[in-house]
Amino acid sequence: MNPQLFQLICFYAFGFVTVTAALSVITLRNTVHAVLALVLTFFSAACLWMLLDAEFLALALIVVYVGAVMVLFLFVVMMLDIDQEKMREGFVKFLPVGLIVAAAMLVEMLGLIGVRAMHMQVMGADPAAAAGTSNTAWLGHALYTQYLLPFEVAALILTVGVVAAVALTLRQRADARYESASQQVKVNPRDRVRLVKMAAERPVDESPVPPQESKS
Amino acid sequence: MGLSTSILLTIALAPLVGCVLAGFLGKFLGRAGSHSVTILGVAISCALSFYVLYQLTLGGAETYNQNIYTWFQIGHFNASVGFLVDRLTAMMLVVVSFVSLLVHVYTIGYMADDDGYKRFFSYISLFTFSMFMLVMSNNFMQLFFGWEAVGLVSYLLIGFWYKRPTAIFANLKAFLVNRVGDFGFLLGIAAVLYFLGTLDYATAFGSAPSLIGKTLQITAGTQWDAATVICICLFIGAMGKSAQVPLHVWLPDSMEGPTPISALIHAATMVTAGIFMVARMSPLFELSQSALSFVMVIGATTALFTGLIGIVQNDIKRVVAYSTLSQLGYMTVALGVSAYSGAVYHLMTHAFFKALLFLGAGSVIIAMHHEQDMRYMGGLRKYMPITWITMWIGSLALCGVPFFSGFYSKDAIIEAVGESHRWGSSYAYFCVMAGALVTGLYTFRQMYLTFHGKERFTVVAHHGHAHHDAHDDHHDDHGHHEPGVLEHAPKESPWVVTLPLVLLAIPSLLVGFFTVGPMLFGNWFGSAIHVDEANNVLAELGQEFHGSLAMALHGFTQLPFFLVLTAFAITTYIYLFNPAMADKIKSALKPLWTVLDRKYWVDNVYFAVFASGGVKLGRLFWKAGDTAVIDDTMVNGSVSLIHRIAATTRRLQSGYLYHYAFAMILGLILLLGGYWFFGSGPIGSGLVGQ
Amino acid sequence: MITLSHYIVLGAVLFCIAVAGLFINRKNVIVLLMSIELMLLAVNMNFVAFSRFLGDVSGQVFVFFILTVAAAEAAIGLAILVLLFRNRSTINIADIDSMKG
Amino acid sequence: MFNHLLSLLIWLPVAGAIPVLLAGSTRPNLARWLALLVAVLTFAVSLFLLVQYHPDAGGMQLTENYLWIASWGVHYSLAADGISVALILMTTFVGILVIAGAWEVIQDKPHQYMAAMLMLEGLLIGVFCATDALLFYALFEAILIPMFILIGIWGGPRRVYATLKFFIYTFFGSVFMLIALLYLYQKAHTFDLATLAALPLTLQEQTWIFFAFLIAFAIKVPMVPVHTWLPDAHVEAPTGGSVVLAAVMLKVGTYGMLRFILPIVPDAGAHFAWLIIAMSLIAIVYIGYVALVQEDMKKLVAYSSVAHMGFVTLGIFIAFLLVRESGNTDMALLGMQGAMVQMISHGFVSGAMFTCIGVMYDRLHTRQIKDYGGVINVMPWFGFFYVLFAMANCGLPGTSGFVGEFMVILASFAANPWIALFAAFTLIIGAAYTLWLVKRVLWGDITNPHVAEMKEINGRETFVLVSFAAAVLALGIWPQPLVHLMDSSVSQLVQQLAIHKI
Repeated sequence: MNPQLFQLICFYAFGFVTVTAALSVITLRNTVHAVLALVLTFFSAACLWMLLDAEFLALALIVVYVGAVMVLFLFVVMMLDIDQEKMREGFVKFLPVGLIVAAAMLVEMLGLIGVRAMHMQVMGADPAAAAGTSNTAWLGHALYTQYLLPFEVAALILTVGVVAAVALTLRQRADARYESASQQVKVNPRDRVRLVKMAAERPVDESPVPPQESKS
Repeated sequence: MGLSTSILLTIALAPLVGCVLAGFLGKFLGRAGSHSVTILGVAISCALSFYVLYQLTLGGAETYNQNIYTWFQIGHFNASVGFLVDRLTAMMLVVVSFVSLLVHVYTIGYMADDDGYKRFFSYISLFTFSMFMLVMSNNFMQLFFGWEAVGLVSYLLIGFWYKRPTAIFANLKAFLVNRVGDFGFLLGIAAVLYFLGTLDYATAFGSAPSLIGKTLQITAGTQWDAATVICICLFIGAMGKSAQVPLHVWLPDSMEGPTPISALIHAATMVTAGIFMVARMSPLFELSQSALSFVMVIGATTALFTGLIGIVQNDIKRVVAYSTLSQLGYMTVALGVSAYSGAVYHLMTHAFFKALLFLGAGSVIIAMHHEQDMRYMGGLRKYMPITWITMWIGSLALCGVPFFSGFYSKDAIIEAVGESHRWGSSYAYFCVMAGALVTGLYTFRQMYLTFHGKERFTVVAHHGHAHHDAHDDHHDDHGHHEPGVLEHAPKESPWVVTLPLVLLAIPSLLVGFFTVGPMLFGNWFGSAIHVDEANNVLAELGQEFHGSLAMALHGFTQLPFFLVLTAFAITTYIYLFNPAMADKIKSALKPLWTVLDRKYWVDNVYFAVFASGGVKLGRLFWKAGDTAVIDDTMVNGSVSLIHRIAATTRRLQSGYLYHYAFAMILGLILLLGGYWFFGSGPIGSGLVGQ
Repeated sequence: MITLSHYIVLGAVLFCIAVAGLFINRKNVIVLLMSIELMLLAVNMNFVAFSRFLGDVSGQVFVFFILTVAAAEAAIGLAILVLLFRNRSTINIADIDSMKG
Repeated sequence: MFNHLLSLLIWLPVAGAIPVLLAGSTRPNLARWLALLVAVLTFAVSLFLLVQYHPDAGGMQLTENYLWIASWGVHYSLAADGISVALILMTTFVGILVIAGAWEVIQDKPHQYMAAMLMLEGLLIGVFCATDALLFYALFEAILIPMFILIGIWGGPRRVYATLKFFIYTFFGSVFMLIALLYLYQKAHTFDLATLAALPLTLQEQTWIFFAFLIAFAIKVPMVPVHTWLPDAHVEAPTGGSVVLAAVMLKVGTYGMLRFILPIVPDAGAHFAWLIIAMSLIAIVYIGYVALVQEDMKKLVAYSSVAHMGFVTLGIFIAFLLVRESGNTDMALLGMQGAMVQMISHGFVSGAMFTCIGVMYDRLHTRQIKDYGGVINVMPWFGFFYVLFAMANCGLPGTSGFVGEFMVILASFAANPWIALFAAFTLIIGAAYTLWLVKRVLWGDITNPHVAEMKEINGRETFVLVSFAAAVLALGIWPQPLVHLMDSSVSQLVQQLAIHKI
């Protein structure tokens, strides 16, 4: 089989899966199912990227998105008690608008980007291979030389994202009980125990008067 | 020996010092101290004025014309404060200081029980100072200063009894009407500066002939003669100050002020400032026949028509006030026929006899416990002989009976008008002639009603009510005391009141006889008054002048004397022998009487048009212009417009995420569509070339 | 054989699906967030394709960064979502309008 | 000290405000005395101007010049000519009286009031001697802040509306000025006023710049029809705020015209002189009528301020007509000097009028004319001052109010008799509204029982009023010293009018 034809078949296959999964994402009634459809979308998109010899990014997509982000989504969806039906309100009502807008946009985009012109652009040799390295090395070289500073900034952004996410969700519950070791250590006995000196008690000299019994 | 600056400064400043002392230190000086210090100040001025007059007439002193200090100096334009003292000024100085001195003395009696005693003395001294500044000035700027300053004092004095609503209305009215005159006057001064380049009298008059042929473009295509514009503008000022029709309305109302003031300011001195000013400006006025005609017509109208109103007045002071208006009209007519010396001469004699009449009226008012209505008087002759006699002297002088001072001045004016050939002079001649009859009518009517006939008041013995208590709020007396009912019998006023009467009666009687020759016909004023040869009617009269005795005797054969005689006969018959007749005539001539009693409705029209109209216009401007258009529409309107726009656009900010998303996507679609339609082909086509 | 336009069209289709998703799921924030992830995927698809077809590494570098930012964004977005749910007991967009002008 | 006299004058009150603030509300008397001390010191220092400034030499003197913002070439440059000196002296003089006038009247946070007043004084002095356009602009805007505070905190019941109106109105105007300045900077690459004055500009450019400046300054003056902020601001402002506003702040507008419109856009100025003259005449006549019917004393005096400021603008632009059309420099000088004298005089007269109203307000707590009547019965000395200032307000000769109006009317006759006719109308309408006010407030019998309880002015109020009266009378009786002080500067201004820049 012609490898190019095979690639094309693969492209169509994965493309079909991607589009179908994407459509399911936005139409599925159950949010958990939608998230799973999104996972599928990403997975097939990663396959498409493989076809473009972008192995590193394809794997990164799977690791980062499918492995981390989507799990996070699932986590949240399952954690929050969401009234699924209520969330669907207006779905039918806005469907035509959504379709029209999407269609209009698609037509415009296709018109604009000049599909026919790009049709002439045939995939050449893999640039990484041409440079004599693997895709990962090729990308890594660019990242650690030319794009070093943006790379560091990206790291910083991630850190900030983590900190922010934690800071946002962290809460001190008023009814939670804590143990403070330092306070326990610092306790002064005088604060806790009060020695009261009391004068010796003198018994009160009042003998209870027996109640007068009524004589009948 | 000439005139020294220090003498003139002393004349001007002595009353000012008196004013300041009495006004600010009145508390320490006390009543006696206040009147002493002001009288001393005016007495010094008076003595020095006589000295100045003596120096200028007999002492051979030259005319004094010097600047005292520079008021301001801008470019080539210099405004100074200075004195010009020639015979005209000297005469005015003497008249002002003499009458003022007598009024000061008279006031001691008249205002004896008034709370504002010290204040009053301070005011009249301030007035004297202002009047001196006016007559002694050597430039237009200072003239204007004096002009307005006397207006201010007049304002303060008319409103002296500030609790009276009528008084404070009258003083506002007086000031505003005067301001209308000053409005013209100021424009006149501006025109003088524009055409002659200076405000100094001597320089301006020296270059006055250069005005001939100059014009001022008023509107496109309308050229006015420069001299006419200047003179009419200046004369409008005189019309305000000297209460000429149509700006006469303030003078009768000014009688709300205390009587000494009516005598000093509103009869003898301030109101004649306009006459003095025109006489002073004679070199300018001589350049414009039209302006002089205007002056003459205005004066003649005033002389006759205001006199007519005097006939129907019942308030003793108002009769004198209307007579003042009429006499001022005479002076103005004289100015209009270029008989400036005649006008000024009448000014002088009038100052004496009119002050006398006013002070006499004041004396009557004191005796009548501040009752001013003549209908409740009568027969006062036997109670107050001195007032009676002096008033008669004044009245005869006013009517122009030969030998009295008024005769010489008035007759000269009438004759001069007769001689004049200026446009409108026949109208003026008719007016002044008829005015002579009218003068007789109101004067004799007043005298009869006041001093003769039977008493129309009753004396009610009043127990335990001290005189000065009633006096304390005497200005309210009109309100709550019954007209014609007196608590005490009228009695002659004290010597401080009668002395000035006597001292004024003497010049009223004699001054004309002794001075008419030189002052009227002898070119006594010299260079102070300038008359063109062609206009000089007095010179023509002077050719027939053979001494004052002859003039007086000749006067007995003239029409004015017969007119006065007729008036005397009519009034004698009506008021002495047939008092019921007056009412009959009144009802017979009801329409005419109404016209006169309503003063030709001039006051009503002015009030409706200028006062109410002004307020209505102001309210319109304020509510429609400022509030509605500017504030509500433009200022707050733009604010509320922004409010409205914001209220509309804030709806776009629904707060719903999907609305924002929708907007973004819509924007994206539009952007893409825009690229598609307007851009230069698909983006991808760029790739083909590679 | 595969051309550039294949990938570009695929990207466009994905993007439009995401847009439609935004519209028809007005209430569910989670689906909205997922739609945004889809959009990012569409963009990434273009980047990778261009990078491969033009032989330029920058496109792939960019995708790398986008992945980074998207991960951070998803984390923070979900954190906010949790916080929102905790405070208002709903993730219904229609109930969240405190920014209303 | 003399090298930095102007800086000293600006910063002395501004810095002096700090210890006054620090005195705090717990020691109000200390704050008052400190403020008075600073004000008196400032006045004393300003007197040195008379020694240091040589009126005969003319031109800008006492110059100071430091680079301020290097990247834009903005300089902290100060200088004074005769007009500035006169205005500064007036400012420092009024400054003392305002502080003294507020003594016991301001009970709420007096230290802040005094400090704001001192700040305002310093900034105003700065405006009057700035020779860098951007410095001028900064100070021009800065004076809004203390005034905003003064009205906003110590003002009347509608103070929020009044402050907003005042602030936005004036701010709106100055935005246009800023645009014009930026344009000029584009052309000249400097903000130095002398350089800008020499900058050649086409008539079209000049027209745009002229109107930009005009909007800014006309609002400040204020000229009809952008005057409506003034009555509201005055009515709500505390007495001291009103005094400074009327006496000094309005002069900033006309001063700006002298410093910006005259030298920078003389041709456009001459071209549109008729517009300003028409606006001034409308101010005199129309506002006169509006003032006539006011029911609030402060509003009445505020409107009369607008009318009187009309004479200042009239005098300035009459000079344009006279120089450009008839070449009558002498008369132009007269008109310009008249405008200058009117500026100073109006400072004293309106300040005094507002002080008088404040004195009455302190006793009766109302400004409605109908609540008064017969005040003279209980306050004769106050009545004396009130009548004096009222007379000055309606331009009685012998008071300062007369001098400027007299000069302007004389000059305007030379330009066109009709202008003089309308201008002279103020004699009537000015007297009408002022004296009608006096009639209703001062004269008459007491009708309101509260009036009967009014107390005669105390020593402090007497001091303030006597000071104002002295200034008003001195200027009226002998204006020559003031005229001489400004003469050479005014001559230079008039000479500049003749220079065509196209």
